[in-house]
Amino acid sequence: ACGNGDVPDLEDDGATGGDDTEETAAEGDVPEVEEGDTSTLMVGLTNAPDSFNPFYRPGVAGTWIQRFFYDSLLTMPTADSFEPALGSFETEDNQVFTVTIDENANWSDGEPVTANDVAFTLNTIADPEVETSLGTSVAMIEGTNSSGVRLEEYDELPGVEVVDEKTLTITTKSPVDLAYLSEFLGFNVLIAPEHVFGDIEVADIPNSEAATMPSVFSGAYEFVEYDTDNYVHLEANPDYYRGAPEIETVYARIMNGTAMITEFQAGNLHMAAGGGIGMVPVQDISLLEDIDGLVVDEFPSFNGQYMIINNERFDDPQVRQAFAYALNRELTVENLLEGRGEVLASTYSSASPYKDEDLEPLPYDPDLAREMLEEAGFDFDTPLEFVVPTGNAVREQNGDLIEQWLSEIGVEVNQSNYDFPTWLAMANDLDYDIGLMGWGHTADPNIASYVQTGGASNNMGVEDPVIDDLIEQGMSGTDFDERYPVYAELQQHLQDEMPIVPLYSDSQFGVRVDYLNGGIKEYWAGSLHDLHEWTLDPQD
Amino acid sequence: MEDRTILEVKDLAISFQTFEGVVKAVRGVDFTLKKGETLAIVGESGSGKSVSTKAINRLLPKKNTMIESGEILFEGTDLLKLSEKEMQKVRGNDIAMIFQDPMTSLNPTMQVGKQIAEPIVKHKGVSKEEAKKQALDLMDLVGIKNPTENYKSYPHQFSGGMRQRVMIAIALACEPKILIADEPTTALDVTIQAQILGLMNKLKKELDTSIIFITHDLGVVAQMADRVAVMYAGQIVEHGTADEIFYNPMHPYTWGLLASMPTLDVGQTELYTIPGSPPNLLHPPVGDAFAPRNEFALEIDFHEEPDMFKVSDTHYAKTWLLHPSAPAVEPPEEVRRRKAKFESLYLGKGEINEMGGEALGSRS
Amino acid sequence: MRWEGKPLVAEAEKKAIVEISELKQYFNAGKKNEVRAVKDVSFSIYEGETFGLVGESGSGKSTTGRALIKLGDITGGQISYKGQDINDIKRRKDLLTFRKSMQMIFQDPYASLNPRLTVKEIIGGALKVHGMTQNSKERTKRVYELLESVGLNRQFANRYPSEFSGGQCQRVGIARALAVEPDFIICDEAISALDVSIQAQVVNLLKELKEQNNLTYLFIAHDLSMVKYISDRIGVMNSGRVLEVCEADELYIAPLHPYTESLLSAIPTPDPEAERKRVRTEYDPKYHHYDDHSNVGLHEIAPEHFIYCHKDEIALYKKKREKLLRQAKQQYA
Amino acid sequence: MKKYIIKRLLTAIPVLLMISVGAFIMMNLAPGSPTDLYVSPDATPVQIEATRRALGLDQPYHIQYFRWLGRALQGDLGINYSTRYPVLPILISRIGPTITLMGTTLVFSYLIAIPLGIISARKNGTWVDNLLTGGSFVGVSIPNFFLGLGLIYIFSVQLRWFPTGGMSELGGSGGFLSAIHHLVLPVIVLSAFYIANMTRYMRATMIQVYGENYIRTATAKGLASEVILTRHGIRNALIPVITIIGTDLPRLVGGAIVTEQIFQWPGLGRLTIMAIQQREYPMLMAITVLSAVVVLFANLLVDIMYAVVDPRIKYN
Amino acid sequence: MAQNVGNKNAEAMFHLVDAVERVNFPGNEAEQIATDGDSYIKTVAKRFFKNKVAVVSLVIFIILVLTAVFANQIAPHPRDASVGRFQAAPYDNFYLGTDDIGRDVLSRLIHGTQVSMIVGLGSVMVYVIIGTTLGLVSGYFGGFVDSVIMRITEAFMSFPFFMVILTLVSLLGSGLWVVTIVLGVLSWPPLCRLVRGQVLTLKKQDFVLAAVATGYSTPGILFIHILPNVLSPILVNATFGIATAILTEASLSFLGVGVQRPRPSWGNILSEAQSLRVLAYEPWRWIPAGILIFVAVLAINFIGDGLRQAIEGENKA
Ligand SMILES: Nc1ncnc2c1ncn2[C@@H]1O[C@H](COP(=O)(O)OP(=O)(O)OP(=O)(O)O)[C@@H](O)[C@H]1O
Ligand SMILES: Nc1ncnc2c1ncn2[C@@H]1O[C@H](COP(=O)(O)OP(=O)(O)OP(=O)(O)O)[C@@H](O)[C@H]1O
Ligand SMILES: [Mg+2]
Ligand SMILES: [Mg+2]
Ligand code: NI
Repeated sequence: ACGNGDVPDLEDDGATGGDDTEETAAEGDVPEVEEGDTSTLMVGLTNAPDSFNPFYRPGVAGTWIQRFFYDSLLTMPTADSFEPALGSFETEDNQVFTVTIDENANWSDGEPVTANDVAFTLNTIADPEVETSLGTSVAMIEGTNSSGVRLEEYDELPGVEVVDEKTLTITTKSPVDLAYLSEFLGFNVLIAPEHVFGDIEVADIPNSEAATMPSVFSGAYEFVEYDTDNYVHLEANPDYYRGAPEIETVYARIMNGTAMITEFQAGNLHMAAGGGIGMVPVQDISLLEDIDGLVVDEFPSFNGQYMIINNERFDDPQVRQAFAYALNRELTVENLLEGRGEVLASTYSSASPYKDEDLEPLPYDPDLAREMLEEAGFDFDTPLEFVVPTGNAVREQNGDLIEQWLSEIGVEVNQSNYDFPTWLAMANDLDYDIGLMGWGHTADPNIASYVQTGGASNNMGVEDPVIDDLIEQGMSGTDFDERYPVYAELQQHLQDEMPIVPLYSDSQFGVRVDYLNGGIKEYWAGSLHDLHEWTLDPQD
Repeated sequence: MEDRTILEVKDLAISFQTFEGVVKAVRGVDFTLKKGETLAIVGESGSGKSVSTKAINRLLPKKNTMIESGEILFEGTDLLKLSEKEMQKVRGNDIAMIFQDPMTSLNPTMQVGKQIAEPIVKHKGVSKEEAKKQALDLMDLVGIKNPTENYKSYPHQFSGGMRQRVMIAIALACEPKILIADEPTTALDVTIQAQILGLMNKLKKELDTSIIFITHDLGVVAQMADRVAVMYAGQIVEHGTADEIFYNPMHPYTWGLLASMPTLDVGQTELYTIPGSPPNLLHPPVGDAFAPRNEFALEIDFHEEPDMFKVSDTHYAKTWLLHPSAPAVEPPEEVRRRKAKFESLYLGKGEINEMGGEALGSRS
Repeated sequence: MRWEGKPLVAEAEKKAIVEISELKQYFNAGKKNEVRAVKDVSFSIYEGETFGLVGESGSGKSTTGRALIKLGDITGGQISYKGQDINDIKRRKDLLTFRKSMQMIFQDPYASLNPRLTVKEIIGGALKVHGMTQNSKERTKRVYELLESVGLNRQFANRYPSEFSGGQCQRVGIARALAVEPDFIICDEAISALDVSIQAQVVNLLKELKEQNNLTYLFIAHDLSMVKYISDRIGVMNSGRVLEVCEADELYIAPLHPYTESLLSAIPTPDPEAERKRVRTEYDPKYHHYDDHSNVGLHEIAPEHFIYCHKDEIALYKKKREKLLRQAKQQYA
Repeated sequence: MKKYIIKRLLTAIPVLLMISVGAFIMMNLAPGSPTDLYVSPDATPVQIEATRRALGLDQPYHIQYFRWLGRALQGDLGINYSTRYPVLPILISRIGPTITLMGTTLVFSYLIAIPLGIISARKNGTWVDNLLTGGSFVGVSIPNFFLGLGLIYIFSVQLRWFPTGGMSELGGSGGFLSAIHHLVLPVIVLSAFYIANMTRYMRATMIQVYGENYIRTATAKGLASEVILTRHGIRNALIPVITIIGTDLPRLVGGAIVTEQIFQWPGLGRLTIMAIQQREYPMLMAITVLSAVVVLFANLLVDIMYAVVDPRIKYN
Repeated sequence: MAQNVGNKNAEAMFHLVDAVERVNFPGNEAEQIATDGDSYIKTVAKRFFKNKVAVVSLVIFIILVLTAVFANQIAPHPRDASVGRFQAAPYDNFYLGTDDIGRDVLSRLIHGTQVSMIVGLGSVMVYVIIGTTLGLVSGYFGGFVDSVIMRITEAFMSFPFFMVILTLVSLLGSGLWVVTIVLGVLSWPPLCRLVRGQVLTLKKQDFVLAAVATGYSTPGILFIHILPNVLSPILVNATFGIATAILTEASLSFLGVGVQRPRPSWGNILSEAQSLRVLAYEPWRWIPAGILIFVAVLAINFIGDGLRQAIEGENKA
């Protein structure tokens, strides 16, 4: 349920090789911007967008850029609020949802945005033939399996019915929280133009020109050009249904963290894309804070870093808990992150409304850890295979610290480093003892794919009926008050069983010049909700 | 007799700095060269023949060469004192050289004709066309067929003998007063050698050039030389006219050289040998460098370098055997045979220093 | 004086140790850069004699020598050694026997000794390969003996070739050849690179060793005076062919082939008087360009005197020989 | 000559095939699949299969290879796995910057190094020579990333004379001047090695040439030393130097990986790193083959240059 | 002897010297030799040790090797342990400060020496073995074998070297041994060509022909007679190879695909300077590493050049 949305996914760093030291950045023939020019916005990205295909958005950077030119039904100004964009949702029974499309919404070629476009988009995502990364966004709709693939017996999703040009209904398999549907379907799914994609074989969509060089848009901006690994050029959509954007041109420029700092110093950037895709490493944030005229906001993030444990090999919760006691997570946050982050007690950071504020992380207690291990009959002689994915400097450094802490309680580890795909392949095969992994979570608290038995990202071999049960309960809750206690219990249970050791969540930052009205919000993924209203107005 | 001396080398001593130490390659060499005569320098490999002659044209590497002492007077001026610029006017113009290795002595990437014309342009200051014309004439002169066609050839298209002709043409380009030929035929076959030697003799007669001819082949010396200097271990140990050296040698090393060569005459039983091998010039021996190999060594040879004894006006030898106190010795058979010939050639004419001949021949 | 044509080895004992017939050796055969190094070489070498092979550079002397010692495969013709066709020597054991019996001494004294091995290793290696000594002590002893037999001090055994003079190196090379106690030694320009004063030392040594060990030599050189001095019989080569074969003394008195004549006339002698009088003859290579090759080959003009010529020319050469012999007799009389 | 060139081009074909097979095998040796990068963690096997199919990764290796080969021969080098952009235009857009960088570097280096090498050889043994020789040892020994960082530290961070990286500047004024401004540091970093290397080589060949007999002949002719140098020395020294140029030429495309990384130069080097990190195998294949083509082409060029400079060499 | 100088007429001196008497005179052994009587290796060593720069470089190299071997004893702090303040400038006995997680930079540098030495020496060993063997075989046998090996060499040399290493190392999973072996396996072609070229000339030399004529077997000729004669160029090549390997490893580590963390290598220490903060404000963390790489490579290059000069006998007057 997570990791595919607009939430900064830390893994994306590893996946695209995109951390500060290895990131891909380049300046090329970006037109020059005169000082005081208010018509062009320069945005710094550290990750290259990988896809402009509305159905297939494996990377966060691609999704983020797509939001400039494809709108979703809803926007999400904060983690727990939604506003209508292309459409609005209504429900009475939390199972049948009526979607009303904005009267004025139209495509940049003049065609209106219709209910058919929405139905087409949802149907395409659910098509078994299609390449998509959005399965979880439609998995609640009637007629799909748990991965969001349309069941064989149907040609079209029975849960999606077009009522008229601007109205359709969506029926879920069982009642769900409106917030859940709003985030996953309303916010995560970008509506694609049927009149552009409809004629293309679904299997061919990803390689088609329509997907790689989009030309029809519903968003505030129009895609002009992507110079690979260099920049994305966007121009204002004058007919945008929510009002033509103030800033005419946007360049999203791809560069590494160091370049980002120097470009800010040189006054060549107006903002950083933030999240996991446009930020300098936490340790370098202070350099940005020193730059005059730059505003640096710090927000908690949904990201979490974890030490994952091979639960098949370490089936004793006492052993796993001992690992948690052995790690000085406080030190990591205080020293490595320079306090710009928090120690996680479970998978929920303070960004999430579902975080159980009363649950304290287990303290650092190496003696206790050692005792617990001895008591559990832990085999101190066999070194642990400890795998650290490359690509995130802080995580790698933390890996070195973990190695040291474990060896202090007498547990020897063999650390090895692999690039992310290799590590993922190993993790999938449970070919490790312990390892590091980062997850980016959604505002919705569902963590099924990570810890539920058989979950797609359950690379730990966790099979805990209690967890499975709690997750089911949480999913079926239809509002916050109903769901909160379930997740609080889950958090407690995770701490007791410790199938993974939560480490830390590092803050995310909004960096912009002080004359930019707009920019990154506390809920990062929704930052672009008011994009068309952003302005640049230098005081001088 | 008018003084026809054109070149005078006085007390030349040259050393080289090497990894192993200082090599004393030339240790006090004196000789003179007259107009129109051919002086042959013979001697063992490494005896300093090339070094002494390269010094004349100042062609020794500057990096590690040390001229310890000496003067090289060319028409009265000391070449060693000239500036590099002045020296360039002498080289190729007054003093030209031919080297041993015709295969590598020509620039592989330049047409042979141009290589011949080059010194003409430089020294005669004529136009390129004129130089080319003269070069073509030279090519004809040295016996290169089809000069116009071969003008444009590159050295690799020529055989060794042809290349050596090109070298001679280059050397003769400016009608030099002195031609130094350093083993010009060693790399060639006897038949080609004969052609080249013949050519040189012919040109010498036509142009009245003085030639310093270096070789270790005594046969070639006999064919070419008016006068001969024998070098051993960086010194000239004997010099005289060709007949004096071949028929009345005084130095035991010269004896050895002459005696150890088989002749085409029939009926030789065993070759005379000089035992041992030449000294290491890193540590030249005390006294006479030849003494350790000398069958006729005197005790004094091991202590003191011999003086240059005069045998005749034209004939000198650096051996204690010519000292009045030295005992008489009997040279090898081959040498005695030669001396006999000398007597038949000259004795009657009274041109010989009686003393030398007597002193040496008396014991037999 | 033996110039009358009296055979050196008595007729009865004349037993060929090497017989070469119509040897051909082409390099890069069939390619553009084909070199016909040896086109037609035939001669025999008798046991106990020294056979000299002269000729200008590139005439194929070394190639013939190398073919003889089986350093490569020959293109055509036949070489037999002690009655056996060396082409048939295939098995390693036979090859070793052959190698033990025939040795070679090379031109460049330094290049023919491995600069990275000591003299003891160089000479001892040969002994070891042929299993001629049982242990290293015995081997060392034998190396010392060999060194002394070529006139070198036994202290030299542990030195490297670079520490020797050319003449000494050549002696080491000879000692290596002698180590395996061969019957036949090919000396390919064995003295050409040496100074005159050293040449004599080596030549005397070769002669002495030959007598002591009952050796047969093939002596390749371009220095005619030395060849004549050391050889019993001489073959003259030119561009891949043997043009004349005869006894050493006779060759100088009665050179029949025009090429031999010109070669002889070109050799300078260390005698100014003689040089002044010398007349040189030029050789016109047309002499061995025959349109009809059927009757061209080595023909025996007189006993032990062969000329490469057309059958029709035999009479001519016979006459020429007689004339030259007559003149010589008068001169020496 | 024409025949020779054609023959050489023909013999290049098997080498290129060998290289493409080698590169292909190398890439498929790696653990993990490129699709791991592009499918989201919770994609179903069906969806993963769809992606694999779309990328052609579902086929057996040999089919994949021949399919690649067939398309490559028609000028289609495949698509980028992630963006699905065709590889060729991206590759072409990156060649320009790299050639700009490396071309400037090489020209600049040779212009400096060849005279330096000659001076060093002529002054063999003097302090000038020692200085130049020592300098060139420093040049070949200094790691370019260290030099690069050092220069950035001094000239960009402390003195702010030059930008820290990139190829052109936003907010700057002149296109050409800006390009030069951006070129200075990376060119210096890259040149350090090339200058040093070429100086050393030029010095060595010059010394060698000066030891040749024909130089002695030229001196004995009485030619002035400048004439000897230009007419007899340099031309002959250039022959071996061509070899070095031949090994340098291929670096026009692949020589600046590290430097491009440090200075964020949008060239082939950075593209390579990215392709490796992101497992863009079609891109990697294309870069490998392109580099190999350049190497082979450079070799051919070198051989032709030999024939031009050296009359002894004739190809028939 | 002195009393005789200038007394040339001392009659006593003018007598012939017989063999017995001769022995007493200087410079007169029975056989006087022409050269200076040193073995090849001794000569080379002698020349080498006359080259001051090379000797100083050798001393530096030996110090580095010893540092690598005794890193544990020399380093003031453990290699991977976070023992100090985080990101601190030099203080107390942290002479070069600490890194992001409080490890002693100096100790890590000292341990980094191991990586450079292992990669340098190890990869050279690998490629020397491959290159020498193939070169010997190719050069000696010629013909078909030769052309096959030469084609392979050509293909290897047509690969963009650094790119392939980068690709292979990142695909095979980085690590000290992977880097060492990949470097070794890819670096042999130039050496192979060098050896082949040498063999081609050597096999025509008389001493090899002499060995054939003596009856040596083919391996005997290759290993007893030819190999020792190519050792010097191989040695020189290998020395430069060490320098190149150290540089390449450092570059790889710099790009993040070299040796595995937490093992320090000079290259990955230096790579931290890609962060602007480290580059601009914490020079003690990267400049020493850079200088070490530089000094090590420079020293090895000087050794290589010294060896080359000593072997070729280039005059250093
Ligand atoms: N450039 C040099 N550096 C060092 N030593 C040198 C140099 N040139 C000559 N020598 C040494 O000087 C000595 C005399 O050499 P030279 O070339 O004059 O001998 P040569 O009589 O010409 O011998 P050859 O007959 O072999 O030509 C030799 O020992 C030689 O090694
Ligand atoms: N391996 C080879 N490949 C090609 N050509 C060869 C080879 N060996 C010899 N030749 C050529 O064969 C011809 C005869 O050479 P060979 O060495 O037999 O002559 P030679 O009479 O010994 O001459 P020299 O007196 O110079 O030693 C020469 O033209 C030579 O270039
Ligand atoms: Mg000489
Ligand atoms: Mg020969
Ligand atoms: Ni005394």
